Amino acid sequence: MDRNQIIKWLKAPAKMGHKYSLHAIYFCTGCGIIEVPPVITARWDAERFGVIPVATPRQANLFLITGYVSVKTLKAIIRTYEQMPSPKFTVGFGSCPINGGMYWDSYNTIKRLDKYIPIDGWIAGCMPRPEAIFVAVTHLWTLIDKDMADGYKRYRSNYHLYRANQEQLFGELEWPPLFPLEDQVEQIA
Amino acid sequence: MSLELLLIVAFGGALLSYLFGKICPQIRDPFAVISSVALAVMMAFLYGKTMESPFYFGFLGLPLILRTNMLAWFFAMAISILGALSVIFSWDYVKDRERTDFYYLMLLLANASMLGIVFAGDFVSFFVFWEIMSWSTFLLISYNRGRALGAGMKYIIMSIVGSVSMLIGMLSLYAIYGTLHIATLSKLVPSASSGYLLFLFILFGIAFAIKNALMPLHTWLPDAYAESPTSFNGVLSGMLTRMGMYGFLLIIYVIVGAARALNLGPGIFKFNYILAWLGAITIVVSTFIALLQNDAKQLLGWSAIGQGGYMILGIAFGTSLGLAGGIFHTLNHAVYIVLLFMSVGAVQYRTGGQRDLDSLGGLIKRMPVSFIGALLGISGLIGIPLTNGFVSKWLIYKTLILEGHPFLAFAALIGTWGCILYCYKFVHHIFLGQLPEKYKMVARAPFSMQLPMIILSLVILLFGILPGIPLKVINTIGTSFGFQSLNVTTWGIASETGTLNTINIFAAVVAACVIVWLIFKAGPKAVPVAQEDTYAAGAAIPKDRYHYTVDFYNPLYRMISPYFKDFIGGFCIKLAGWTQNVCHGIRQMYTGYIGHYVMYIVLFLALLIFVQLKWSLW
Amino acid sequence: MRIVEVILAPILALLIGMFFLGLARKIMARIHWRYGPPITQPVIDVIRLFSQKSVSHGNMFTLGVLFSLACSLVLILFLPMGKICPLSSSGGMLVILYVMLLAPFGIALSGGEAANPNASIGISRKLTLALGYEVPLLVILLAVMTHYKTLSIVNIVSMQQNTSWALTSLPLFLSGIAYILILPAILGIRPFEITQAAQEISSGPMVEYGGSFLALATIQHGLNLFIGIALFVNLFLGGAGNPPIFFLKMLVVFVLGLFINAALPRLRIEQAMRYLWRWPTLIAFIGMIIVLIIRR
Amino acid sequence: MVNPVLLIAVPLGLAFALPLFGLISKRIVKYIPVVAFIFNFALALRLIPDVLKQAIVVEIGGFPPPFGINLVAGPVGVLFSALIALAGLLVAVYALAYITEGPKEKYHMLYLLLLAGATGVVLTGDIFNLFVFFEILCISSYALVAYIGDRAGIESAIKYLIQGAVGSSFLLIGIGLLYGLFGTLNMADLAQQIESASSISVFVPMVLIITGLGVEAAIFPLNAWLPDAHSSAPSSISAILSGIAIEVGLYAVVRVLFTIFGATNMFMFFAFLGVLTLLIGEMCAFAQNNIKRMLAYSSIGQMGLIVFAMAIATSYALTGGLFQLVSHTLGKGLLFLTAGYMIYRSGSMEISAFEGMGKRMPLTSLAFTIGAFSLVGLPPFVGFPSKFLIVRAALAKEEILFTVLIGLVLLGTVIEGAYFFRVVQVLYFKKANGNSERKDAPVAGLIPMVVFVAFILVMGIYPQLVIEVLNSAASELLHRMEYIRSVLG
Repeated sequence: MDRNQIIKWLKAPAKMGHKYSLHAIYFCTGCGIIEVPPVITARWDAERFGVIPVATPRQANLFLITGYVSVKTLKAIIRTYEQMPSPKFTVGFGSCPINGGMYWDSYNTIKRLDKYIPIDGWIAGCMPRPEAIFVAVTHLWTLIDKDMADGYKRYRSNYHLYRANQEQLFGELEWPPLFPLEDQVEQIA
Repeated sequence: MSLELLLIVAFGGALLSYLFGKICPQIRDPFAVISSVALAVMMAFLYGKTMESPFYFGFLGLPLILRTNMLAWFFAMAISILGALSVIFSWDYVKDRERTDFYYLMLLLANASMLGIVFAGDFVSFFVFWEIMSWSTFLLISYNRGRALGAGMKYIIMSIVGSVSMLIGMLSLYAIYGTLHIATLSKLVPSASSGYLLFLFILFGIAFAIKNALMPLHTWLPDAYAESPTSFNGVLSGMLTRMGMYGFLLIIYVIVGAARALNLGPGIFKFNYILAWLGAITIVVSTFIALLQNDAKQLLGWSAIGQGGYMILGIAFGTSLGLAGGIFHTLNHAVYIVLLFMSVGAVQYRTGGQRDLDSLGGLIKRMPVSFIGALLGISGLIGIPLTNGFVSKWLIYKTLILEGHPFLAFAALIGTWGCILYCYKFVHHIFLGQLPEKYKMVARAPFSMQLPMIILSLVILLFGILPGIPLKVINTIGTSFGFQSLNVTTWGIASETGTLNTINIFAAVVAACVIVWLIFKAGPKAVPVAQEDTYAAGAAIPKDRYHYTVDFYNPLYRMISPYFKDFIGGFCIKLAGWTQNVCHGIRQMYTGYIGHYVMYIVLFLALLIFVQLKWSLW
Repeated sequence: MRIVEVILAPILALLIGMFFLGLARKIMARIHWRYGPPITQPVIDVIRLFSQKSVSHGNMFTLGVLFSLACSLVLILFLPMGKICPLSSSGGMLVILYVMLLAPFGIALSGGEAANPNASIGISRKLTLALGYEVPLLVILLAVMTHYKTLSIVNIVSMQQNTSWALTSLPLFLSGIAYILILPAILGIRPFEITQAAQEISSGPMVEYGGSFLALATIQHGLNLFIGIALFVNLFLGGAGNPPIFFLKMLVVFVLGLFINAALPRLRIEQAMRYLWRWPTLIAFIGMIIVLIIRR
Repeated sequence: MVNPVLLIAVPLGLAFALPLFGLISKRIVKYIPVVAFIFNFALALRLIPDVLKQAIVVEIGGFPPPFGINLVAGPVGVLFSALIALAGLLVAVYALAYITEGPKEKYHMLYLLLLAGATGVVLTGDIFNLFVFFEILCISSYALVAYIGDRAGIESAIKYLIQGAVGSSFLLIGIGLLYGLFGTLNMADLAQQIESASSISVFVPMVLIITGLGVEAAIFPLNAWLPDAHSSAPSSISAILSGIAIEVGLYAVVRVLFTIFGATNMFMFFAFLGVLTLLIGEMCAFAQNNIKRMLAYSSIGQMGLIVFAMAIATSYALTGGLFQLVSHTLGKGLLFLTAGYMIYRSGSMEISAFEGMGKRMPLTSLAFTIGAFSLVGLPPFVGFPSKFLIVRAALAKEEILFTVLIGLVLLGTVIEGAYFFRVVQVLYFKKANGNSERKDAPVAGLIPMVVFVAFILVMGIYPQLVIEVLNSAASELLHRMEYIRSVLG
């Protein structure tokens, strides 16, 4: 670590914590998960960036949506995302979460994931290489530094919209709203 | 303050509350509470007195004597306080039952007869009160119908066996020494021959071991505890079972005296060694059997058997340390087992008598006071530092280790570690985990149940942090038995081989908790969430099916269940069956056929004449 | 002086514990032929967790964690590190034994209220495992106490200082072996990492912990490592005259433990119980019998 | 100084006068036994203080013994006659309401005869006279057993009759042999001359007499008639049979053994026999579901206990035995009386039919419970001091053998406890099936129960009340020489 690193540390320890200990919830949505094992094991060793997979969303602060998202999976994704403690960061992995990708005309997959949960960064490609994940992580660092990785805040402030989208998709949801659905707009940041 | 007055208050309270129940029921409960509380208060004034006075001469020329000293006072105090608390607890518990007058009569009668036992100055009155205790308890155990009948039957048969052997023992004393006065006997008996002393120990030991549920004579206890009304469990488990301990102290240390009683018997089979080993076996076996129970009260019953083993281990070796440990553990166990039964009772009261561990859960949100009671209760039961159980267990372990019995100490310790498992099971299954839908609306326990629980919880903490308060009394008991006095401070015991200082631990724990609390407060505040909002791989929580209780320690169960069963209980059941068959067989002798009957008569005559002519015995 | 010790001991233990956690991750990475995280990674994690918003399932859920960490801190005060032993005269070994079981008990209580089966399963495994290794551990400790005829751990250490390490002295040799055999179970590392099997029951009792709860739990885990090893060092490696030597001994023991951790897979719980109740117990009992024979 | 003859004469006379009263009015008939036994009880109580000083000997027709027939009202006799009068009185009061159908006159007459015979047996000093009174007792009881007139009653009466006849004939043969040997029938005189005779020639009549009396005394192999007879008689009669009749038989055995033959060397045999009787009786009772048979078998057990106590033959033991006899009369009488009304109410003798009796007839159930506790020997009831004395006496022998025997005896107590507590549980802790309205026994039925309970409690709490009489009675049985001296002067 160089000097200004240390100065940053002393300025905002919490933010540095968020940067350098990104614990990813190990959630397999689609084929993209194939790329994750090489990333976390000896070949690319994500742990040197502080990125390790954890078992439960309660302990995680990074959510990798790996591959296409079917409607059924989306429900689980939303619950998991809501159970993660904020600040939390989401990265869509592969082209399917972005625009449906090769499932663009499937009746059963989501085309645009960020209608339902906020996404802080995208990794395009089908499949992206493991290095792409590191690029995403370093990019996420810069976003965190600039306070631009604010997906959880957007979710908080626009929750009624997200909820509306979710309910439009699923009908009635079986879990109560995460935030009160009234008085949303004033409390951004 | 004479002892006669105390007993009159005790027994009179019992009878009067019955009469009030018949005449005007609304003042019965207040009267019962007032009389028992007044009894406890009067008992407190008796502190430190030693007196002895005959109170009745009418029985076959044997004067019946009441006497008190520190030992009797100690037990009597515990009995009266726990009795009063149980009566308070009963107020709501039995309110809408039937035959509550009978219930109160027997409850107070059992209490009063226990007081009679500890104050008895001679064996006749001891035996009389013992028997009154037995049958009143029997009637109360059978109070809940159904399976309670079998439990009561077991109890009464075993206690008759015990009292029969005690009768033989005490009458042999009478036949030899011509007196049953305990003080006189304690002068005469120590000079008896070893064989006779062993004879005495066996006879009295059977009686007291049955009452104290020492294995292999424990079989009455689990069912009796499980089936009797939970509000009576306070009396039954707290002190009534421990009358056996009082008896052991009486026969070993008062009558025979430590000098003769210990190291009595050949070689390794010394009396107190055998006693200690029985205690150790009791601890281990009953602990592991308790682990396998799924019924809250059965579980507590088995654990009570095991705790009895600790007391026996404590008093078996006749060191002042161990004796203090044994007596203190009797008190502590009484306190926390009563507390545990009370919290179970509160739960039963609110959930419609539900005591099956697998179908409860999550009640901490509904009945916090009961939960705190249960938590402190199991803390004492485990012997967590700063609860009372720790001090007494510490004394017992230390005695065993320093006396050079590491195997016994191992049994005691492993008993404790098994006890953690079932204690956690107890609390987790009832209070933690998922709250079932049908208990969502359960209300918290009524005040008459919360009050005793709160009092007992405070007592547990008090004795845990300042153990010197009771230990000073116990120390005087030990010195009255002729042991050298312990170096008791208010917070522990000082000695060169490892001292105990609870106040240090207390201070350290409090400080650490405060520090950790501050650190925790520094972070962002935690938001409370509903119990449905837990991690289930993103799926929705299935209602009522998300509470992991059944086969909680499954691998362990599979390992130990073949070896830890209540073999003796099963054997007793078999024995009863065999007796039944034998009786039926003998009954066949009376064939309804008159010829046989006449034949019996003639054969009897012929036999007599034949024997006389052949051997001319007569 | 006493006050300084009381303040100093937990901080030292905390530092050592966190250092051990970091070292563990680094060494494991190197054994896996990876580069591995910086050695300060656990500290970063803890900082991050403290800055996150956590959820609480109720009061017992909170108090349990606090209680367990507090008890670990208290336990530090009973363990002599070198010459530092603040609460040397407050009950000795037995208190240590009991306080040792408080930390998992607190975690168990708080995890129990989480109403999550994974937590309950993890706790049941934890307690079962504890019973498993307590059987030999109690025999070992009783052998030590019977041999040195004292309950105070400080006296045990000083006696070893005067004579020789218990591990190398004749009567306690077998007990030491047995202790080494169960040490991984006490530390909760593989092959006995059954309690928090992340892949089976999603990290067991900690499944609902996030934010500051997880931070406290992590610290407590570090302290647990410290305690388990320190107890072994004190009882069998003769403690030490001064803290540096003591920590050196601990480091050696810990690194050996790490190699075991890296080399072996995770056992199932009944396999673990079968192992613990067979060989270590047998050896420990033989050791105790030897001690008794020598004592007579 | 009143004359003990009245104790026999009044009931006997009233018994024969009873049909005449019947001619006057049917309704006063049933009060006659009450009157008779009130008189008897008062008289016996009045006699006790004099008797304690000196046994009263009455020569019938002025011939001094050994020539004339005489009555010896010693402590034993008066004690027994007081007991008989008490039980007779209470049961007579009970019968006022209980005996509703059947030939009532005959019932009361036979009842008076039975008890007159019993009194005669305990008071007479002449062995043939004893036989005669014994026959009065037996025959009237045969008739009374068959009183209800159903099949079971008749059958068991026949059985009882046959066995009793066999016994009586043995008894008669034995008496005949004795008369042939010594030419006298006066007990004291016989007792005096026994030593002179050779052992075997005395032995045969002794054995014959013991067997004959043993049938009535329900000693082990001779007691097969008892369960049937006791269970199929009316409850009032069952109370008298097991409260009085077998006790009187036992008295006769004891009198013959102790006083006439002084057969001290047979006591060991009788101790074993007693324990055997006890165990078999208790075990059979344990196996019973029929309440009256259970009580009957339990009386066999109690007889065994008393025989054992007597066979220890120390003053303690005899006191204890006599006390046990008293407590058995009280307890078993109470149990049969209560059981009578419970059977009447539930219409069945099965124990299972008594479920919920604690609610249906509370006082009766309470009385039954107290009687059961007393028989088991729980304080503070009368059973406790008596058992206390017996155990103490057995242990005072300081022989291993007696310690073992007393252990067996107390094992019997355990079994007894088992079956009595089973009944108590059924009474109180089983839900009443069918009608459960509260309807207790009629007053005339409750009064004797209450009196029995009062006696049980008072004697249990203050045994000194009777202990003096029992002591002197024991000494009379124990020292035959004094008996002989007091009779023959």
